[in-house]
Amino acid sequence: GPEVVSGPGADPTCFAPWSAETKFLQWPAQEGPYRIAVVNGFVGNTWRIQMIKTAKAFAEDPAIKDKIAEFKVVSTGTDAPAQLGAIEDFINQGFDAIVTIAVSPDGFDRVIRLADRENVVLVPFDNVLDTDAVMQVNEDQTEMGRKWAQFIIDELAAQGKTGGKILEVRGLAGNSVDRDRSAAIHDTFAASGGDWEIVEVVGNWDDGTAQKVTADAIAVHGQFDAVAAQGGTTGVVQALIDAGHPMVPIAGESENGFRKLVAERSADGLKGISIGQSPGLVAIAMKAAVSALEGNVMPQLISVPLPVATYDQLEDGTNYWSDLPDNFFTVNEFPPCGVNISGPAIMSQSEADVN
Amino acid sequence: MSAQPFLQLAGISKHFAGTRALENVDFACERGTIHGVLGENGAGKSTLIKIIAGVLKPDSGSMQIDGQFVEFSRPSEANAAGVVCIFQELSLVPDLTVADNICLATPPRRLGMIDRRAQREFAEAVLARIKCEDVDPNTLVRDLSLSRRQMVEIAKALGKSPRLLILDEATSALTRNDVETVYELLADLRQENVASLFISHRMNEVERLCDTLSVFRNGRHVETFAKGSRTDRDVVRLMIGREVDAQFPPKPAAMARPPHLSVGNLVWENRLKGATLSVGKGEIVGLGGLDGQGQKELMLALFGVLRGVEGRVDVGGVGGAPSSPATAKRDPRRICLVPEDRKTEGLMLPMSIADNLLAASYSRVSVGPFINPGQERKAVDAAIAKLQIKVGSPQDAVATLSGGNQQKVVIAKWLMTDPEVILLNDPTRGIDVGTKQEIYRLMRQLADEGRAILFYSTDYAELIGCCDRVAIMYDGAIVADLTGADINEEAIVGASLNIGTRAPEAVS
Amino acid sequence: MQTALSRLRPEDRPVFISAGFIVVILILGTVYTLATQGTAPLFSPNYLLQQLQTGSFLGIVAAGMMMVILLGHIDLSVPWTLAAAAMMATAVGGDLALPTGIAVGVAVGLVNGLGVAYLRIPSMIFTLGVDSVMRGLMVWHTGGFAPQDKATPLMRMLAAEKLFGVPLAIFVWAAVSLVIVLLLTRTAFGRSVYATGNREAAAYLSGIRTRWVIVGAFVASGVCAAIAGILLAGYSTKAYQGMGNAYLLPAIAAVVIGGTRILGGQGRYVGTLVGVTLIVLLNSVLSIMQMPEAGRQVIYGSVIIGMLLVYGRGSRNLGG
Amino acid sequence: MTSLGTAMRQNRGFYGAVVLLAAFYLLYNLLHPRGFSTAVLIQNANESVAIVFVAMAQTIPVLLGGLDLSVGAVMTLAACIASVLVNGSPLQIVFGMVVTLAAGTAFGLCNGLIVVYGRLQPIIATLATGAIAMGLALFIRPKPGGDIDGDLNWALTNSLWDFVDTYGLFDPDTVWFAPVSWIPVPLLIIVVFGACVWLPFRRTVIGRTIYATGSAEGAAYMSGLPIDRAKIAAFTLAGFFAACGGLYLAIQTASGNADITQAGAYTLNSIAAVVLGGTSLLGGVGGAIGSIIGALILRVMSFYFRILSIDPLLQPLVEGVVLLAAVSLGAFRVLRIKNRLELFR
Ligand SMILES: Nc1ncnc2c1ncn2[C@@H]1O[C@H](COP(=O)(O)OP(=O)(O)OP(=O)(O)O)[C@@H](O)[C@H]1O
Ligand SMILES: Nc1ncnc2c1ncn2[C@@H]1O[C@H](COP(=O)(O)OP(=O)(O)OP(=O)(O)O)[C@@H](O)[C@H]1O
Ligand SMILES: [Mg+2]
Ligand SMILES: [Mg+2]
Repeated sequence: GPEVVSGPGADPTCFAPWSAETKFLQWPAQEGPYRIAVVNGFVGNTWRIQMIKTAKAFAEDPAIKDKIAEFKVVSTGTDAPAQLGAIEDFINQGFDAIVTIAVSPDGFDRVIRLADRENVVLVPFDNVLDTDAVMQVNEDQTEMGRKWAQFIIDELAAQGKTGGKILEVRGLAGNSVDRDRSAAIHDTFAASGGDWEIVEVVGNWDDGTAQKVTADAIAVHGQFDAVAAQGGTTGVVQALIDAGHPMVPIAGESENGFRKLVAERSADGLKGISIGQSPGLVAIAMKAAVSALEGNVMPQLISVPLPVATYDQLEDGTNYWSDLPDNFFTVNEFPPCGVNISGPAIMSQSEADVN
Repeated sequence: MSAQPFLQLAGISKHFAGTRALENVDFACERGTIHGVLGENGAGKSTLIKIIAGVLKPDSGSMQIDGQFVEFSRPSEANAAGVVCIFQELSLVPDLTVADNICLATPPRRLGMIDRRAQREFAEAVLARIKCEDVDPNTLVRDLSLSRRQMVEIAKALGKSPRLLILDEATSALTRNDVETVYELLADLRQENVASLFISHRMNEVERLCDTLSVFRNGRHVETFAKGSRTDRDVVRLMIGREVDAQFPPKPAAMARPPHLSVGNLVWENRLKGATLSVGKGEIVGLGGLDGQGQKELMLALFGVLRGVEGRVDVGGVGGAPSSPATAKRDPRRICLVPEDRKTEGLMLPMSIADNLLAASYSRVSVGPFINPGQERKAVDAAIAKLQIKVGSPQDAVATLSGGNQQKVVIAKWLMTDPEVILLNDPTRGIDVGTKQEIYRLMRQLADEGRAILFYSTDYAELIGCCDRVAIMYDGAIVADLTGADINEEAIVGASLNIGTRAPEAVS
Repeated sequence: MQTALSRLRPEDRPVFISAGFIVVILILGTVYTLATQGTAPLFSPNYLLQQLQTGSFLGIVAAGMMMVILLGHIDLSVPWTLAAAAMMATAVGGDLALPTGIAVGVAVGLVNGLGVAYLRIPSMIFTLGVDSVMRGLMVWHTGGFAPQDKATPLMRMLAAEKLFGVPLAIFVWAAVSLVIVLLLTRTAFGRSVYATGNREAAAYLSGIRTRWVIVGAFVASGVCAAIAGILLAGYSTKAYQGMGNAYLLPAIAAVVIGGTRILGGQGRYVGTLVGVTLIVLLNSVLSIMQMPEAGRQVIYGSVIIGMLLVYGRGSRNLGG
Repeated sequence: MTSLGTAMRQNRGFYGAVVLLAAFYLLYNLLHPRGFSTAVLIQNANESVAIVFVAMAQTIPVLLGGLDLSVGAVMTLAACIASVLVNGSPLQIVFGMVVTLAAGTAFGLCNGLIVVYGRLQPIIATLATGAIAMGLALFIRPKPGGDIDGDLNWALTNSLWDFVDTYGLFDPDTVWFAPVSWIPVPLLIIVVFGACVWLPFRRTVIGRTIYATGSAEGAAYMSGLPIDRAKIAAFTLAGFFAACGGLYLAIQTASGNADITQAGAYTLNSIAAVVLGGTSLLGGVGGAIGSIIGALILRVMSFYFRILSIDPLLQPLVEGVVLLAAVSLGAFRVLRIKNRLELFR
């Protein structure tokens, strides 16, 4: 297993430690090239598909290609034993690093123990584990919630409002990401001292559900002063438009469709902030795994900067693409890390494949 | 013997939604007797025994067994009191083995678990008692023929050591040999002082077997009398409440008829082995023989149910066996089949009488793609009237009809399609004398209208009384074709056992 | 109350009881909104029409599902049939969008029907397999072909626009309902569905082409799922993976709450309509009350059980 | 010989499944770099326990001719309960396990009571109670977590050697222990439950009543069998097995997670496993051992993605097609049937 060492870690612009308290870990250096596996859970939404494509593309990236001897991706569905089993199987097969999106923030004790025994680097990202025994890669969900809420507070303040009715469209119930983001939103509003009423609806991070619950909320509550949506943001905006609701400040995810709508309607008042959990995280996790295998000192928790875009920063062809589908996630690349696979690049790559 | 009858019912009444199945019935049954129960379809016989056996609860009235008042709320309680019943609808579990079925409710146990060895031995013993050694206790009941199943059912009842044994038409599908065995068995039981209640529509069986007869009509107990104290004619009159004349309608004079349906060398799996047969228009051809000699398969083959049938089939000039019942029933063949088991193959029990009647002839009441409600109603009413089906409303579920009326619904359903070839697979099984007569008359009438009728029956009297010709099947082939005066019991039985003098005509 | 209930004909009971329950839900919801915000929007035509609009997707899915349930079968492939129809429709786009979507529904229905009717694999398991095949196809499609996902203007219009103040989607639902009702009550096919659902052997021996009937019902279900998918894509302005996930269990629940026997053979379409409305309003009111997921699940389950218990159906079926 | 032949014919589905599993698993081990090793066996067994239990749970209502759509939810509920209770002193741990199993069993009992006395179709009654079970699970575990005893986690997810070693029962390297020390504990759990609960149960009157009821309810009633008790017992036992699955899941993951999608997937997979194992959805034919085989087949199919190089975006398609193909294997029966009436059984 890794040793806890003192910092600083390798390549701090890319592998930024989460906070000052973050531990640093070091694995014994191993000879490359390495065998790396990605164990995904659920597949069946665009984010995951984009993530898998990014992983495949990044494995072919010249910067890392020579360091990888074998690369496998499996998706196990939302079945915890199957995911744990796949990880263990790859450990048994002698893989050197395993990158994973955990289906549950708990329950990895056994595979962590096995991985440590075999000196396998296990790197959860996106849905991370409630443990500090493994190296993990993620964006700061609390920070995201805080930024969303602050943006709304600021925008409303610019309109001269210090209170009002906010619609919060939440994600999947029971998920820690949903919990962290929502808590941060509530805390930030509370901290601002204004007179806020927050109406919560559950949108499951899914456009259709989010659209329906937003429409319902409007029908029942009339008008909102702003909207904070964790996901399915395109659907949320569509519901506003369909209901003839005035365009109000909105905080949301990084779907292309949302950015398109904000770009189109920000002049009407749809002042939006778009921050997203990027499918490109997988590339950073892979890069971190390789770096750890090379024996570098790594932060236990790697914080990937939030890709923020506000309505005044949107630029067609740069951070959103009006000619591309709504569903894909705009932020994919992380230049400080040498991860330069943009969303459209992935799309065009496969279009070329299909020709 | 104690002075009291073993079973005594007083003032039993039972109503179903809309029908009065039993009305203030008093009834008694003595130890050491075989007691026959007679009555038309729907007279309430089955309802009576269901009450005795704890399947149904009477609305009012009391029941005593051995002088004790009893109230059974489920069949197991009746079994515990020594009342064992073989129901009209078989009560075997098809996916369990014969041995499992025979010991179903109270198997021999060791350490709380079923002792399969003891169970098997027990089953073998009981089966041996009814001369069914050929039935392997390890086969699934599903794989047995109907007649074997009925024997297993009897074995199962026997295994419960009954003090009162009830047989509700339990011999309707049995072969002649088995019937004899059952007679002997009942006689033995009588020796052992067991009371038996025997329900059958076959008068001769009842005559031969029973000591006492009770007649039911319209839910009432009409009369109980000792065997021999009434003539057949009287008994029938008691049952249907009117005089009946000749049982069978007169046959027309024999004449040569060109074959309308003709079958040559029909082969299917190992059940049909070169059957050859023809039926002319206006002719009723009986199909006889022991049970399970391929009669059912022959009909199914003609109706397009079997796959991989080889041989020549010709129906009104159209060659080849139809590929499905849907093809069979339509022009140009127009074949219909009244199947063996009306409850599973003939009817959709929970659906209404009207829906069942229409099931084969939607196109006849449709205008364009749509069913016309007016035509629909008219057709249904006509069918009900034609066969005099006793119904409350055509919208009632067909399950609420008695067995005989259910059978009429099946026949009426097919008559609505105006068939030219009518295949009847034992259509009078479990049907009372009155209704039987109606069916015989109807068959003759249909034949006179120029239809070709093939009529399988397990009852020799029917074959003799109804048919212009009788073909006897043995081991998948027709071994005899009897006409005119040759149609007699002796010839039929001889040919059925294939001990007849004739060489099979089939293979020519 | 008890006597009034028992005076209803058994097949009418589910309809009246569900309808009564709908009113109860609306009243409870209104009590809540009055208490919290002092308004009673739930009885406003605006709110009700909107519920029917979003309910129409579920309603159309349930209509198809009912055909299959009447046969004693079930169609678990609805989620990805719906998504696949929508995704293929938007991927093809233009005038061909609608026909493409419907064709997907027909194709899936045919595969389901052939598997169930000809191979005689239990529908519970075959349609489950088909669902995962469809999901696999759509993952592959999205990953490999960079498909366009934008709803065409026609799809958009059908789902979101209004005619005389009534959303067009409701008209589509009504049209589908009309077709299904006619089919079930006035055609040989519909009667055959009931007959086959009651006892397939007897139906077959009555010369009904039961295999075609089964195939037909599955095609109907596939087409209904496809229509719902097309509408939903129009409503959301785009198609996306997983858009059908929320429709399977509610559709089954709606059909059953509406009084259709899950084993087949019995059921009326009005019941399904009422069942759908009930489920839609229940979900909406729970969402308005900001009921946490845990409570929602419990209420949802209790309502289904409670309703069925009140119907008092399912008397012991002997001689089965 | 004839009786063996009869048994083979009567259980064609089951033997077919055994052969299929053997073939799949052998090939997997041949292809795996560390095939036929204890480590691989342990991993495979661990991954299979939960689905095996849920499949066993599903079997019993299916034998009755019903379906239990709540098994996945009951498993989840049990896992959530276990994640709260299974920790502390050994006594507390045992107490937690007992409560977990009792809760699942009680939930199954409720299912049975509702089905029997409410006279509801099992499939729809359990669809609803499944939602209730999920709701309860969410109340107990609004978010994933829990602290299940770590030793227990390690001991029950490894070989007997590790089990003995973890609890220091005796020297795990003693000579007499060597021949069995490699056996994975999860495998042992499956075998023990199959042999000590299911097989005896099957031989009881209640067990047989379940078969009889599934095959012909009317006949079973007329024969005086205790149908109501059998139905209640069937759902209760289903609840028990589902709870066993949940308990193991909780121990295996050392936590509980009220995941609705996972619960749904387990329910559907349990039905697939039951069918693959040769149990008829019409009831009356089959058994839980077959379902164990069926569940293992489902699992083994997914193992292949880890050793073969299949495009990750094609994997779901391959998975679906293989599942469809596997369940279609039974259809060969249909092609052999010469009397079309037999199709309608
Ligand atoms: N479950 C039921 N529901 C409604 N009516 C019934 C039911 N069972 C029987 N009946 C009616 O009760 C009457 C008596 O039926 P029963 O079955 O006892 O007649 P049966 O004498 O046995 O006739 P068969 O000789 O045809 O068997 C019939 O009119 C029948 O329609
Ligand atoms: N009832 C059935 N169930 C499943 N598969 C069947 C069935 N009948 C036929 N098949 C299969 O369908 C194909 C056509 O067979 P077959 O010739 O028996 O159909 P058919 O009876 O001619 O159809 P139709 O009734 O429309 O004429 C064959 O592959 C056969 O194995
Ligand atoms: Mg009777
Ligand atoms: Mg053909």
